Amino acid sequence: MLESKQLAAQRGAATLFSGVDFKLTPGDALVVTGANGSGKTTLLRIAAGLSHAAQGTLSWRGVAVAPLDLVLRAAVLYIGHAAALKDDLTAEENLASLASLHAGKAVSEALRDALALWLLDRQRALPARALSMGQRRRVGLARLSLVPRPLWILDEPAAALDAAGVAMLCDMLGTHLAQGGMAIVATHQDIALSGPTVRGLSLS
Amino acid sequence: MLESKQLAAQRGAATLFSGVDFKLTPGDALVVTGANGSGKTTLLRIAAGLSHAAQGTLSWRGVAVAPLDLVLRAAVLYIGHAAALKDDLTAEENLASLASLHAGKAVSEALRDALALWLLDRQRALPARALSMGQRRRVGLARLSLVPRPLWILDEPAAALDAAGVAMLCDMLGTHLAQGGMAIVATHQDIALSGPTVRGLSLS
Amino acid sequence: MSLAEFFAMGGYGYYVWGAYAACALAIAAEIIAVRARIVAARRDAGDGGPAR
Amino acid sequence: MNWFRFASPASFFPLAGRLTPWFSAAAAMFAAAGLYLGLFAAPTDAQQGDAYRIIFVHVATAWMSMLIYLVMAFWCAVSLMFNARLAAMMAQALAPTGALFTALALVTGALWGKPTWGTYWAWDARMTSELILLFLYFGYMALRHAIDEPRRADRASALLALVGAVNVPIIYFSVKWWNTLHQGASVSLTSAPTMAAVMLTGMLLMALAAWCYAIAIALTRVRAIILERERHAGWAGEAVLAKAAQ
Amino acid sequence: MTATAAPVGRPAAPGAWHGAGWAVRRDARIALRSKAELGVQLLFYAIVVTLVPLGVGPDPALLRALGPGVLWVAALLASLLALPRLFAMDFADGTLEQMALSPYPLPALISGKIAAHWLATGLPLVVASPLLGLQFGLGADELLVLALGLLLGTPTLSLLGAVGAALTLGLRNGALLALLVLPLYVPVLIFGAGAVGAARTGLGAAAELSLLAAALLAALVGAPFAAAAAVRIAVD
Amino acid sequence: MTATAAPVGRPAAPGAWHGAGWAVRRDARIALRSKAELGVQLLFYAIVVTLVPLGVGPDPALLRALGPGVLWVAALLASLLALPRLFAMDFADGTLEQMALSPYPLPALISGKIAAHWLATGLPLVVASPLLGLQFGLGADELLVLALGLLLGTPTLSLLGAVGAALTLGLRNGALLALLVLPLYVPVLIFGAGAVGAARTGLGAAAELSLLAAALLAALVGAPFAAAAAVRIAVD
Ligand code: HEM
Ligand SMILES: Nc1ncnc2c1ncn2[C@@H]1O[C@H](COP(=O)(O)OP(=O)(O)OP(=O)(O)O)[C@@H](O)[C@H]1O
Ligand SMILES: Nc1ncnc2c1ncn2[C@@H]1O[C@H](COP(=O)(O)OP(=O)(O)OP(=O)(O)O)[C@@H](O)[C@H]1O
Ligand SMILES: [Mg+2]
Ligand SMILES: [Mg+2]
Repeated sequence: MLESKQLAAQRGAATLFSGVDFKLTPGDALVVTGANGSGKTTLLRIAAGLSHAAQGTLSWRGVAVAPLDLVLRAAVLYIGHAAALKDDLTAEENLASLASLHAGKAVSEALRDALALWLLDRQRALPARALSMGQRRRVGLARLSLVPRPLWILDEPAAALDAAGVAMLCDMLGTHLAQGGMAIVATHQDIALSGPTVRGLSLS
Repeated sequence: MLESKQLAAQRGAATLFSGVDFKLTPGDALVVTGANGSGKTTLLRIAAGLSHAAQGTLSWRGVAVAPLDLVLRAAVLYIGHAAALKDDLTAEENLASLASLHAGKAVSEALRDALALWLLDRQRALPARALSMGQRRRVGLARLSLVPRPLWILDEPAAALDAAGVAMLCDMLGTHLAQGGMAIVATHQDIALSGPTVRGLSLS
Repeated sequence: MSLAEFFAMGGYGYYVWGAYAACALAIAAEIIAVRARIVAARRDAGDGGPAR
Repeated sequence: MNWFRFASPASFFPLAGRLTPWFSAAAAMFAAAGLYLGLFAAPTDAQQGDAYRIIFVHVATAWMSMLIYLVMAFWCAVSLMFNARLAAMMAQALAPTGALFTALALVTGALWGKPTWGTYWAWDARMTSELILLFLYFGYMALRHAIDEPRRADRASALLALVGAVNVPIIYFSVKWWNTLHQGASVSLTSAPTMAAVMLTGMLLMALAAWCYAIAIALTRVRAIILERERHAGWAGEAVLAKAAQ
Repeated sequence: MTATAAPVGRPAAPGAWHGAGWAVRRDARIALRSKAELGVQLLFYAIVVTLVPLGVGPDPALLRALGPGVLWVAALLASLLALPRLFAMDFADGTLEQMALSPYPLPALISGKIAAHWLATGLPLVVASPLLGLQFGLGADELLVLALGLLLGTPTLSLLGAVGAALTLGLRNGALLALLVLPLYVPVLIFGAGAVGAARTGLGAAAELSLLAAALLAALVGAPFAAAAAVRIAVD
Repeated sequence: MTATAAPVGRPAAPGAWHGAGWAVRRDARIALRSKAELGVQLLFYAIVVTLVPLGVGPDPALLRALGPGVLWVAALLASLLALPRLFAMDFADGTLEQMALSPYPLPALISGKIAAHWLATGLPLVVASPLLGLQFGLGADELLVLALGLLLGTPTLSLLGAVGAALTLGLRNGALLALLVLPLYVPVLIFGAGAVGAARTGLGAAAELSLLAAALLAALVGAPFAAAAAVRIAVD
């Protein structure tokens, strides 16, 4: 469904990568690895339609898509380094706001379930400024179950998570893929995501 | 040298931890683990003298120290979640500025060596806003070799680092301990730091 | 002095009684607000306190 | 007797409860006497007619507005120096009453100004500094309100109150200077008639009433604050239950 | 049939109004976290107004001449003080890229943000302006014109400010462009203050008010798109 | 011997001057990189000052009477506009906690930051003021007193403002900062505007200027410590 042809990215005078081809069909996951600064984040932002590629094309369901194309925006859930949390809002308000930005008004039971899933029941009414690093990330990830999108693009989702959190994440990814979803994940940690449809892409 | 007695921390109505005792003598490391939100960051900030403990005392070389005590400030290097980088300054300027805040004017060769050690030679003149996540962290960690301090307090230093970066970090920690330094490290990842003098502290 | 004269305050009744009324009202409002606050605090402490 | 015992909120709570009725009663008595003197006993003024009777509330509120700020700053200093929670709570409890008296001084002054000066508001030195004092009170309360963590709010607002207290005399002096520079708002407050003994007594009684009232209301409010903040400390619930059992 | 008008497979963009509503709710909730915040905003205006007699002296005639200008400057200041919150923080914490990625039209989301900015900074002044104008001794009809002018003008300040703020986010020369946007404030301020002056002299303020309305319309149409374009460049 | 004066085992605090110098260098360098915000502040000042003649009409006597007050009120507000930037970003990115942890005395570091802030925001106003004063028809000696007054007064504004900025760290509100700070600015405004007024009437401004200098001295001594205490509270 998502297919890239000969993607290249340039920053300043340096070419970060070039000739990147990948193809994701339902149930596929692409795990992007590489050293710090090798261009993982850059690639993911191009795939999400946020950034322009220096070269190459991206297509969704066989149709070429430009950055910020509505088709892509309706298909992608991108969770990057920045959590998009507002310090003054509570964890629940933050989650509700972010979820409804992508998927219309969120039902309050669904919100609670999502928070409970990520073990944030007791932090529901805390302002985000009081949350710990991992808890902030958990609020961001709780969107995964609230925003139905075929393609997840996750940039280092396991950062700051404890072991239980990483397990939870793998679980959700597994379910998503099993249901015919797709995912692109950049990571430094080995996350236990395996199966015939998981492919690796290593940027040098 | 650093000793805590019955430390407790409170946030809002919740007691995060209580009765935390530890003692670090030269060559010792304390690896703090625990689930997200269990209070690792809080404990490290208390140990660094940034936050007040709800209860308990902290002493350095047998003398009780209050938060922000000069004795402690002269002995501790604290690197937390926030990197203290200025987006508009280059990697080198950032490092020079941060290092000289704690250890007087930095020699420019030493700066280059430190950057090279963390594989940032080519990013030296890049403004920090252009750096990748891991590169930002590397700039922060490059202080380790520029600011001579007996006690390192590192909050998730391995976050965002690639495998080579984590190895480098372990290396530096090992050398520091071998030279009679001390360290308190909070981490979710297993970092290969072992030896008779490495103790674990698990917050629940 | 008649009652009417007293209330007229030599033609300055509006200002004089206005000033006194403002003080009386403000103080009454403060007393009521503080009463309500301590009643609420009592209730919460009674409910929420681990002493129960 | 160890007075420091009462520096802990837990032991101050019942003491404050016992003191409050006495101060309330004193406030009512002084107010009754003061009002009698002010509204009935004092003769009509030759120049101002009966309008001057506003003085009995105006001066009391104006005095209290400044006095409470000083007391508040004192408690703030104590709370910063000795890290005393109760002192911070006292300051917190005094601020709304101080702001109220300041507002009342402005309102009663304005109501006095209309018949005597022909305008509700003029940029007179005292009125202007009183207005700035009101802003200082509001700043203190707004800062407290904006910080969630009570201990941080204690310390930050205490610092603000101290900075403000250092500035109050400077502001007062500068505003006075400004006023003379601009030849004043055509009228000066000091032109008030030399006071008859009965007037003076009435004013003093009203001021005493305001004192006692301020103490009583602040003690009550501080008890509410203690309960709100120590709700999880165990003794608070006990205190409430003990009270209910009486 | 309208359904075939959209190319096959292209989802229709969800409602612009919903998007704007989302942004208004979110930002207004942050700005007005507690009721006290509204009070603080009003006090802010009261203090700014109090400073003027302390600077220029208490002469009522002078103050009356200055009054409208002072209130307009207060509006400008409040608007500028809140501008960093408009985009810079959303940019830093990743909200802006999430907005760009959402299926709602970006100009709609941005319009919502601007509306919230105005609700938090402009509207309180409009509401308080008759009271504040009294401190300057303005008459009833002047007060009315003042409030009307502020009602028409302050949204324009928010809209123009938003363009400037968005430009500074991402463009290499954004700072310069933003400085070019600022002078656009001047005509708004002149017409706004001029309207009250016209009312005072009995000339009638219809001309100035219609100019303010025209400026508002132009800004309403143009600014959200300009700001959205700048935001898209910033998140690239 | 001086060495024994320090208790055994307690390191002597390294030089306060070095600390201040560190902060000045760092902040000045950052300010020079992103010049936009400096422009905004100066432009605001210019707009406010230009607006008044447009609002009150061209009567030279009136303008001359208003000039000092308007210029000073504008300077106050412009200073306020720049305050949120003094600490907020350093607080958000962790610089402030590193400063609190450094062996340099925190008040010295803070003084350095305030100095850099004044250089970037106060000094341009001082330099621009004679030019803007001309718009009000001020004479040469008045312009001199105006510039001198601003030279003595704007650092005081920065110092007092720093306390307010540190106290409101992490709190959303720009209006709250104004509410805390503007009342403290009143004496500076009165003496500053008064000085120019006195120069106009030929009385000589020596008294007002010395009062401004005294206020500056007092603020220099007190404000860095108060601001440092507030920063310590914020990083806790
Ligand atoms: C908003 C308006 C006013 C404010 C804020 C105000 C403020 C004050 C303050 C703060 C004081 C106590 C000062 C001291 O004891 O040194 C005071 C006292 C006094 N005020 Fe006012 N005032 C206002 C209007 C007026 C008016 C209109 C009058 C009458 C013409 C007036 C007459 C007095 C008198 C006679 C005293 C007592 C002076 C003394 O005992 O020293 N005030 N006022
Ligand atoms: N103007 C520029 N000139 C040269 N190089 C640049 C410029 N801007 C960015 N870069 C480089 O582009 C790369 C961006 O990489 P990116 O953020 O995609 O890395 P990443 O693989 O996500 O790294 P990490 O693991 O650290 O998150 C970095 O190496 C950065 O130094
Ligand atoms: N006002 C408050 N009321 C209740 N709980 C609070 C309050 N403020 C902070 N907390 C809690 O205190 C804890 C702070 O934990 P801390 O940041 O030390 O965790 P951590 O162990 O470092 O976690 P992480 O692994 O996610 O970094 C969090 O659980 C947070 O929810
Ligand atoms: Mg990355
Ligand atoms: Mg942590």
